[in-house]
Amino acid sequence: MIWRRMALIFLVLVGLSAVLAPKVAPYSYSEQFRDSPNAPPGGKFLLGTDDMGRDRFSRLLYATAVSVTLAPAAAALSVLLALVVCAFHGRVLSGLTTIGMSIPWMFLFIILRAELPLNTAPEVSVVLTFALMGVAGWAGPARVLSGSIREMMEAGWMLHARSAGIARWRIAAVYAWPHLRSVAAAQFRALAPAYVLAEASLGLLGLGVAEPVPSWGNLLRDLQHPDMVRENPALLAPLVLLMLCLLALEAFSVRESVQ
Amino acid sequence: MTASGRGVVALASKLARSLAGLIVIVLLGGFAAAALVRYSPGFDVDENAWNTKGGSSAAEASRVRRAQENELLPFYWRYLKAAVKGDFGESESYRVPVAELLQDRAPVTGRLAAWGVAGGILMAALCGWLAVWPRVPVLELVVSGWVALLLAVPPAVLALAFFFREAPIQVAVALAILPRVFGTIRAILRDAHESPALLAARSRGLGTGVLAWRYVLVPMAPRIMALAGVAAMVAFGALVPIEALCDVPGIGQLAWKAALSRDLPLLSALTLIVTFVVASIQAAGELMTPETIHSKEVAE
Amino acid sequence: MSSGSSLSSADELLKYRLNARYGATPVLREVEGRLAAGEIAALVGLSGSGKSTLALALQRLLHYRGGRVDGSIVLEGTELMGLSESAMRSIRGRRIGYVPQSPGTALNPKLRVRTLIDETWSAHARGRMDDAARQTLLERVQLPGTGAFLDQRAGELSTGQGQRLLIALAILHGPALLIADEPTSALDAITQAAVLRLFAELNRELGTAILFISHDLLSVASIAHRVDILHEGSVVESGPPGRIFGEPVHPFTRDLVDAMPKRP
Amino acid sequence: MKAIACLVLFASLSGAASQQELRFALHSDPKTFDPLHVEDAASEAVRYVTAGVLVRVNRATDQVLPELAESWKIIEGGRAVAFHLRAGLKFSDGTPLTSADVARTVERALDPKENSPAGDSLRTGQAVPEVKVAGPLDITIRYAAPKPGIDRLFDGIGIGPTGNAKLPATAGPYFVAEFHPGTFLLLKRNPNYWKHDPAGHQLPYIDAIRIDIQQNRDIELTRFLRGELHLIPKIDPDSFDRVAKEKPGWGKSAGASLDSEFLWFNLAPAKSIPEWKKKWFQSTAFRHAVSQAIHREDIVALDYKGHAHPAAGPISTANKSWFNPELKPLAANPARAAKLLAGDGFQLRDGVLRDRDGHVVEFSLITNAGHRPREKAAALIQNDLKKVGIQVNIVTLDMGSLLERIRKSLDYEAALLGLNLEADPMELMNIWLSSGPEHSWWPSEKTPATPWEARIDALMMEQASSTSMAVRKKAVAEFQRIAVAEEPMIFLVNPDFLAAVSPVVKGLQLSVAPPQVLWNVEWLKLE
Repeated sequence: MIWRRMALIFLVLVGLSAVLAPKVAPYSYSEQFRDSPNAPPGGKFLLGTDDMGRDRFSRLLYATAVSVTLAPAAAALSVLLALVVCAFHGRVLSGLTTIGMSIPWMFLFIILRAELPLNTAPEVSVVLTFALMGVAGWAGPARVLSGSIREMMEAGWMLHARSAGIARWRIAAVYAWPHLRSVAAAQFRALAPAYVLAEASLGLLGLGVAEPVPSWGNLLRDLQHPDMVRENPALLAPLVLLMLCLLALEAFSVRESVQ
Repeated sequence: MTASGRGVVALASKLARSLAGLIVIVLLGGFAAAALVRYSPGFDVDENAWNTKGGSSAAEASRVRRAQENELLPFYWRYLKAAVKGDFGESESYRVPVAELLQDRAPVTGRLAAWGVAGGILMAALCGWLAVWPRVPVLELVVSGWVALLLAVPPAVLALAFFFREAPIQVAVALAILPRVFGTIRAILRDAHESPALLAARSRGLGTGVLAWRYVLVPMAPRIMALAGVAAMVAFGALVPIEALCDVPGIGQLAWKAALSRDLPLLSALTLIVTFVVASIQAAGELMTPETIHSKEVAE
Repeated sequence: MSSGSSLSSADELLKYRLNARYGATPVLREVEGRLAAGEIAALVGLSGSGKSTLALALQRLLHYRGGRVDGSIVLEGTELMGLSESAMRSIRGRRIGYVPQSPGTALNPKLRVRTLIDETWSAHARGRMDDAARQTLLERVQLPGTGAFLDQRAGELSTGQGQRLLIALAILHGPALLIADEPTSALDAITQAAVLRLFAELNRELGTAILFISHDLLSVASIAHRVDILHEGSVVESGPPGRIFGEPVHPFTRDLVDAMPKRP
Repeated sequence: MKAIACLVLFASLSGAASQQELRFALHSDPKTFDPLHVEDAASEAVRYVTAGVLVRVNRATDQVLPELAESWKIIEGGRAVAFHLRAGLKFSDGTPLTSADVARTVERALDPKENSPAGDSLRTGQAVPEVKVAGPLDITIRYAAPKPGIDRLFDGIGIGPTGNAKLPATAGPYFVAEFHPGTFLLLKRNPNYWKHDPAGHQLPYIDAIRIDIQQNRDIELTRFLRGELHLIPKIDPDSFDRVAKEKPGWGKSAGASLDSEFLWFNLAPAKSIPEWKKKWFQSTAFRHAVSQAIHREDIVALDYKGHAHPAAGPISTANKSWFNPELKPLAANPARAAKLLAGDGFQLRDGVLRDRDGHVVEFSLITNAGHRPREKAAALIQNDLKKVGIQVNIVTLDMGSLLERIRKSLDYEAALLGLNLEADPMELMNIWLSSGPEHSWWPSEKTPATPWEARIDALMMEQASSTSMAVRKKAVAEFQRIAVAEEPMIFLVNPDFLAAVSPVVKGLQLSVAPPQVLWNVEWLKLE
């Protein structure tokens, strides 16, 4: 119980700091203090500065705003799409998910980037990138959901509901949803962090969140330099934050599963 | 017709149907990939066109070569015709037959993936056991925390960390798979744990080994097999960045390079293979759950 | 064998002739039967003789179990085999009620009793079901109509309560025909007797015709007006319980009657 | 041996070999071992240490030295060159090398069907030289008009044997013995290499070169620091500083390189750019103002960690022979930038710059994704320009999409890229001739759009057709002056050439001209 409360408080805090980033952050995410690049944590800069003299703490706050809202939104979109696709169950679907899981979606991002006007505001392109991620990621959850739907189709209560003449959509909404909800929630929990990370690797290709807008993904990219971490452990801040958020979510699910 | 004879015929027709489905899916997947590659920007420019030695005539030659592939449908048709004969064309970026590239690299990726899947599932099973069996909430939270930590670290970063510490990358792959199969394994173990059959067996005083084998592993085998399939897909997904970043000369690295250089023949081959693997896993899963189960249930 | 087809009389409710199979395996072969309004007919057969298949086939639900049906089902003068799925849906639950075998699987464990009743109600009726109606319904099947009971989840009910709830759901719209598929097999002897009494009562008070499917000859003897014996996918003998028990004709029926426990 | 997981590979590497083996890494597979078809950097690196050439330009002194040709004469007023080969030359497989091989190589390079990049350098426009064999050791190549640097050209023409083996025999210090795509390649010493040291010892000294394919530069660095690699032929500033810190003296800087980083505006008549923006981009004052607003010193200090020099113009300050010393790097001067903009009708209000018609001044700047120095430079420029009220949108694209935009669709506003160049201004022709395919701001222009472009065309042609060094230098200096005065490309910095070399490698001399590190590979020793 105490875990659950702590997790809740933590998540609320993260959410608040994300929403209030422009008010809370000491500096803008793009402000460059060119006299003090790579400053150590402390003093004027809570977590130090990056190599262009930008305040890491402010960047982390803004990044949190981006990642904490958009990655879960994308995950939710994937799960939602998966549910919609699962409405058409059967062989066609299993083929579709197979194709969906095997084709190189990366090109869709390349195409998006190419079709987007270059002067698109960075915020818009960030949102679109995550939205596309959400769309492209439907196949995984669809496969899992269709598995549990198939199981449900076999259930006695499903047949009974049919024998009572209940409309198909009511069966789906009232009878099936309580069962699917936990599966969907588990998929959501797995996808949200996956999308935070996916954005990071897309960033390497220039398809993610571009300079100078920060995101957990592009802050995590600094971790590729193990030695920089040794010199400045503040680089681990985004990873620690991501982990804590996942843990907090997990604390809920432990409770849920005990129920 | 005897019952067994009918069974064989039914199985054969089922096999034939799933094989046909498999082929259709693989073809469609390959086509979808080829279309995506073909219509992505930068397809008909050579990625090396910037900053290469002089060569406008070489650039021209490369443009002409790519122009031949401009027509998607004819390309795909030609490609498939050749592929049936085992010829997957020549890679644009390596200038080496695709088949040769794949042959060189498949074992590397295969070994990494096999170790990763086996290790990941075993470790996940251990974690799941710790989370389910002792029924200690703190332990459950600790295990969840550990899994969340693994989930938060990008597989590639994990692999790099292992690499720089000169530790085996296979372990990193396994650790990347662990959190992604953990949820399912935990559910399987919980179901097994709570199954009445297990309780009944316990009441008969059976040993732990027998319990684990007969009442957990054997009844859960289809789900575990399905899970292994999922884990294999996770592994291939994770191996692309891992191989690309750690310079492991495997299929994943190949895919990464192929994507960056819009290497149509190579990418088509890779998609055909990946689709085939994914679809086979799917088909195998379907074959393992016999339809006859319902008819019996209802008839009773 | 059942009697040859005669002109449908005014009180004939259901008349069917069916073949059913799963894949290449036939389960029902030319099974014929009829039911008059208000009649209780029992269909008795061993496990695997196709009883549940028939129950589902009559509601045209068998394809959800991977089976195929052909033949004819005439309910209240309407041929059901040609109906669309949506037309069929308006008949299920409204004209045909179904009481399945086990409440453990047939009730969605995650749903509350109230939800189950309301959903069944709104499948064929407009507006909300009022509390009084709910109470009446539950009392009819000897369940408490209290709010506390309504808020229980189906997974928390006892088997007896669950079976009563299933019956309540089946009769909610006052169907002309009730198909009961081994409704008592999961129950203890006392509850079993109570549920059988309940069926008889419903038949008497509401005039609902009941197709009672069972493997237990003894349990149907007390309520059925007529007994059909199903063997290897076909009805082999049909008649009032007295005759079936007294002078069984078909060898299978004889075995069945001989196997009945005798009072010591 | 099949491809091996890298771990196994490293394990096998750490075992000491009795034979001397120089080890380093390339970032991608060489695409070809045919010296005439080399386009990419990796193939070029391999070509340089394997292919035998008639003459070699000494990268340290810029002198043309005899190689397979014992001597040569430039005749007929610079129109022709007559080579005399050494006697008894052999390819690595033992077959003799004669003037017939040279003739076949040159003719193959010039064959239009071959599409040889090496051949492009031999042609003048469409004109093809005539090749005449005068004996087994003598051969003459003759042009219709004088060809500047006619002898130097042959530094880039690797003489190959007959046939088209996958791993062809060579006449240079090494030959390719094994190639495992994506993994490594093994070069072995050419047993028939003609060159001997003064003591009569046959070169090269080092028996073999093992080149690993290593895309990840962090891994390359780690392996270098572990001693698994002997050198990093080109290293980025961050890694250089790490090497300098952990292994003092192992980092080698050649000072400013010939490479340059620059940005330019799209001046082509692209439909995607609104008319008013075209007007800004075409205004020299606007381009100067942008150039003036950029703090090149900050790019040097923050982006390159001090390992770069502010650029002064199209030719690097490091290019001693051709750089116009009158040009000085531009110091940032936002005040002057603001004045230039005001003079051109722009108005700054509330930190937002507007043009005469009230349009907010903003443009997008594309650069290649994953190239950290450029991404960072773009962020710095964004901030600099914000100070004068110009809003810049940075868009990073993968190389394919980027090239599509700057070469084909021309759908972009400004781009930030860099070029690796060689010393000779002949290299600049593709970029600066208005009809050149790599004419950045308007590729393959039909006719020069402005008088200054016409003038640059004329100067380019002049330096390309004269054999007099003085005439060429004058033309090139004038070209640089115009390029800076008009600033169609805004040159930012010339990054330093940085390498890391283990002290066990002896005899290495860093040069600014490529290949900067291994140009005297046959003289290197391992201790």
